[in-house]
Amino acid sequence: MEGLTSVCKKSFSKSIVVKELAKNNGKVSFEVERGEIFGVIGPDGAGKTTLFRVLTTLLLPDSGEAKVEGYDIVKDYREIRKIVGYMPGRFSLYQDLTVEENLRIFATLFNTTIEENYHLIKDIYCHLEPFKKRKAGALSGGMKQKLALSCALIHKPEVLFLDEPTTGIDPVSRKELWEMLGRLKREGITIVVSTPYMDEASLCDRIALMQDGKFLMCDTPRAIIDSFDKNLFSVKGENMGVLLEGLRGADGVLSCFAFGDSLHITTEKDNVIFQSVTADSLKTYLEKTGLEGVEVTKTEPSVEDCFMELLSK
Amino acid sequence: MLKYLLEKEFKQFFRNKALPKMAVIMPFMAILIFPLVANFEIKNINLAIVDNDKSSTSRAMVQKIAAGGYFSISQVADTHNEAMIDIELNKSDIILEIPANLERDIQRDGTAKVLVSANAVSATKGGLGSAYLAGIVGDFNREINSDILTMSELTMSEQFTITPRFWYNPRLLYTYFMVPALMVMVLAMVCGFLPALNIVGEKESGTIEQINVTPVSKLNFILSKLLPYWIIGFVVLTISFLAAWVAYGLTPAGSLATIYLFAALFVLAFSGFGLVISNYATTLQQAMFMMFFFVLTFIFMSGLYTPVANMPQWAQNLSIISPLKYIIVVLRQVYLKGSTFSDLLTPFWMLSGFAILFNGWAVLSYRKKS
Amino acid sequence: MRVIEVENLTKRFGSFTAVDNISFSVERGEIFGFLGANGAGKTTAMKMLCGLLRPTSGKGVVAGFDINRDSEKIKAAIGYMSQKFALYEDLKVWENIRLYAGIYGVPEKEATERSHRLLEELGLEKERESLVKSLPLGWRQKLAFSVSIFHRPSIVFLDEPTGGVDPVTRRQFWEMIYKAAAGGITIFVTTHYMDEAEYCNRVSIMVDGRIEALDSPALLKKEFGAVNMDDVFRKLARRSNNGLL
Amino acid sequence: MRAFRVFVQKEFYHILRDRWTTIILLALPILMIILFGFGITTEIRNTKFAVYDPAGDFTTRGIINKLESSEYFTLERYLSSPDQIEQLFREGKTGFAVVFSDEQILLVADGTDPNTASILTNYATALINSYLEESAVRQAGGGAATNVAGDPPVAAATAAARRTITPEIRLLYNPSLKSAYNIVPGIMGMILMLICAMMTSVSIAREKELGTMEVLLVSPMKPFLIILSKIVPYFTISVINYITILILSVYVLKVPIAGSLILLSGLSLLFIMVSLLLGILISSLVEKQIVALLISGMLLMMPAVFLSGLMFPIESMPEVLQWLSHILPVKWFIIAVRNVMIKGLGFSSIIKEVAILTGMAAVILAVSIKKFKFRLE
Repeated sequence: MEGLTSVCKKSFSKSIVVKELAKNNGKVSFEVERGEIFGVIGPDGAGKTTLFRVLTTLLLPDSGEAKVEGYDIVKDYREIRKIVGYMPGRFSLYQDLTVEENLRIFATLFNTTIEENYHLIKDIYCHLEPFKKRKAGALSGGMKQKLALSCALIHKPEVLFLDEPTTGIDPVSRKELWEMLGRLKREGITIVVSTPYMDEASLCDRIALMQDGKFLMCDTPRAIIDSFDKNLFSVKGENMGVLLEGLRGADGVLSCFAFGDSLHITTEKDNVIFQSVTADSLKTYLEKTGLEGVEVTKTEPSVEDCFMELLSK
Repeated sequence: MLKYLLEKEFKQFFRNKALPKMAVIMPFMAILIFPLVANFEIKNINLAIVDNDKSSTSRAMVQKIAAGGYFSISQVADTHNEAMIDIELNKSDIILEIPANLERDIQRDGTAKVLVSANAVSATKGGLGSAYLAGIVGDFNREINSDILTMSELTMSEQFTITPRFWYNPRLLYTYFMVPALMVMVLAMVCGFLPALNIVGEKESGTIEQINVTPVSKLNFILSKLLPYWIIGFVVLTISFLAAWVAYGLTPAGSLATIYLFAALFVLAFSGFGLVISNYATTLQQAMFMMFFFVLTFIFMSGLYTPVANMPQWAQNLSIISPLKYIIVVLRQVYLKGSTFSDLLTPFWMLSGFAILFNGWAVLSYRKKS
Repeated sequence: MRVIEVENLTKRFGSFTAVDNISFSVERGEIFGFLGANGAGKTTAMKMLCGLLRPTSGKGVVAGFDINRDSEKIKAAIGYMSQKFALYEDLKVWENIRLYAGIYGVPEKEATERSHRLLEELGLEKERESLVKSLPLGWRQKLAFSVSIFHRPSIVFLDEPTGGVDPVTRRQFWEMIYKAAAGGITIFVTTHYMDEAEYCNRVSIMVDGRIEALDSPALLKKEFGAVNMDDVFRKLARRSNNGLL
Repeated sequence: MRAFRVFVQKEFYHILRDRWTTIILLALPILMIILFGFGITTEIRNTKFAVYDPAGDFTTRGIINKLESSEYFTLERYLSSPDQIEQLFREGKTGFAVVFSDEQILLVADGTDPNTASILTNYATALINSYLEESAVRQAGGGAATNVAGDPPVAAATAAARRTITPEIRLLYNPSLKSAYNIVPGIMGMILMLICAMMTSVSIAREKELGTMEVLLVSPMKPFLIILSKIVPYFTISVINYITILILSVYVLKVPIAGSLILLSGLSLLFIMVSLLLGILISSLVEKQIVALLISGMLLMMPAVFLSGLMFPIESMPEVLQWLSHILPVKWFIIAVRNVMIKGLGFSSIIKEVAILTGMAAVILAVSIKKFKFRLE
């Protein structure tokens, strides 16, 4: 019976519909499908947290309207708060309560118990199991963030808002978290998440790049990468520092940023100098300007490359 | 090094909305409002009269009592119970019941009784009120016997006129008593508690770790917290002197230097005490409560309101632990009686003892390494 | 010339061993990455090196001073910056610079001169008078880093300096790190960004309080047959016994 | 409502885990009863006095013995000259000095403490007067009295015609004139308000400051229940303190409960509610703990101590302050407790106070509901 009623209730497929939502000189319009992972990325101060607070009915918008699961964020805020899960950027716990007590409090806050939804947070919470009786205040930074995550995910909301959930968490645990988000997605939960990690952004179904309260772009990672209108080369050499300076000086090179063990440089697609724009033609050019032992390969842009390209405009 | 830390503390102090206002408001509130409120003077006691005699003697007696200035006739009732209702509703404080044919009894057998029932919930009011009333009745007796009193008996009571004379405060102004003590209270708050709250605030918000990581020494850190408040404390003290002079025309009889010396010693001791609390408290709430607890004890053991001599013996012995007691004695003695340094040796040694005790304890209990 | 030398350094909190007998050394001017999962003991180890925490056992020399005996002297010779707090938010930008310059004993005249130049370099002259609170996170971190090396320390400890910072600012931050290292300042940095691990000359990875791997990123990748540092990190994770990874 | 129960439990943890605060919260009434009960006594006891008596005749010696024998005064020393008084007062040990001259008895008191000075001189004058009264009657009564140097014998007839009205004094509600009677209601008011108003406002403000409130708001739990769960522990602590105060006043201060205990308890519960609501109101106006502490400390506690008649009689305050004290709930509560507990009166005597307190509760509730922010604005 439960299955049936939930189907007909959710006849429409859009979980979140936002029209001209404005708050302190930012304005956005977008829609999020049910069961979609919608990523919001952007520099600090772009308005990500404000957007989250408006959608979770914590702040009133200046103008425009938005509906979460069909409920209006201003009028039906009580309904929304029953079906929404929210993890703020600075999710503070009760420092003087133990790890387990914190979890139980948040479980009861969302009308559930630890046992009932334990399977949802098992992968992350297992790291905290050995410290169950320890006070939250005595945990290390990353551990606190993991506990906060477990507290936010201990219930099964219809829509989940996560504001930079993985800051300060080690790479392996971050991976586990995103696997958990994938499971939640398969159970039909809509997830809106903001993150500074570009590798995580590329795991989202769609990404919105936000700056100064507006969306520069809002599309699937694939579409964003395809829209990259520059040539991208990865350059390796012994002395990265010298190479970086050299490349920045080279004409035709639009931008040059370090990317792990290599440097990514961008050149105009139809640049006159590099008619046959290939890796080795670039390599010979560089060697002429005195940079030996340089290895140049053409590479596929990542979301991070697109992000930096869009921001530098 | 210390210079830069001090700069930071002062800037943060004036940028914080609440603190500067509090540091200025407190002395004025204490000096100007408090003395108006805090006095035990008993005046205009409400007297209910039940005159069953209605004779010339009874009317004369009521006249004399009303003229005394202490009492204002709040009610003239017919029966005792009627008057009692007013007592219950706190409309009147004392009932004077004059029995029927009082005048006839006096003429015939020379004695008569009047019934005084005083509401003694407030002991001072009940006690003093009835004592004043008895005094006036005593005078009235002398008046009605004036025709037949012998010369010697008259001279006997006339012979000895008892006149009280009050030194240092002839008009018994309560403000003279309270104001010097209040200055100390304000000093204690500004130099004792504000620095401690500041440190605990940094501890709770975690910004204290920023300093722990730098080569700032323990001593410099504590000094950077104390010095600003000492300076502000003495500015506030000087403002209080001016306020007392302007508002009440109260100027210290003794030398100002002595006051400042003892104030410095007291500030040293009390800020040490604040530091000890800041080392033990981990949250602001805790610090606030510990301070409230100890301040209350110090105030009531210091004779701020009523003299220590009034207290039972065990309380008096306990009162040596209150640094406030010694500085209040100093302030009052120097301010009002003009006592000099030599008269105040005990408070001097006690305050120095406190300074060493508290500051030593503060430094020992300050754990920089977590 | 070694600026940091550590021999079987250990720290126990009751029965829990946060740092279990680690030994390593760092050369002058090196960018030394100090990686590890949450709760692996990174921050505890770093606190011991900075003189913030007294070791349970083991020896260590930082900037020529012994970490057990003269931790106060170490503090004068190093810089420190952490993600949570590095600057006083209720002080203006120049006030923070002036404070830390003063604390680390940079003479006043020199401090004012260099602070002007620093603000120009960072492009923060306009923000000179604004409170640090009003600066975006990225700018705050760049300013904090410059302040932490203002007194030209021989070593600077950076605890997750770029946590939550956007990609562009993060790279600008690392360019500043490169410049500082080139200037002879040894960089001791912890991070969770695996691409940043690649920028370090050498990287140590801690698991359950022990250093399980210590080498240059390139050699580590060869040793673990990994494409990038992310892979190295994950392969090491399998060694963790109490599921800490 | 399982969530409510767990939240109440959480609030209890917050308090009980903070050992220092709990100890102080429960020890406060004991401390205040002792301090106020014994610290503030206007009863004069064994105050030292000095005497300058050049003549040293029978009467002056009689007066001195009369003073010495009373439990108020103890003779400290004889002075060789009046200027020694200056030094005595400087050291601040002696209360007053009696200076006899042929015509006058001079009571020199240290005016710095006006209250004590006036009480001392009043008691001393009363004692000396009664001594003179007695010696006059004794002389008038019969020739046998030793002849006072230089005074003619008094004629016997005056005794018969001497008319006296003697006042018979009855002290209602507090026959032994113990100052504690007046203090207990005051302490009760202050402690209950301190615990309820200050603690509630601080603990809610703390939740805002730490950021946990943001998560609590975005949850199915009604914000009102969150606030309610905060009240329960402080309500319990206040009830415990209420009982401690009663026990201490009856057994330690020996202040019996004259009126009905049920009425008194009902009254106190009403006042606890008013204070808790006040705490909620403050917390909804404030974002930071320190501000909540300052407001409840400065605006509630200080006036309560001074304007509520706890230590100083309200009547002797200037008019404007008496008006000001009308807005303080604690003032009405103290009057009501005095009527019920000390005077032993019934409900009829406190109708006005109860009405005012209930009115205040309603107003504060209305305002705090209107002011309650269920968003982060």
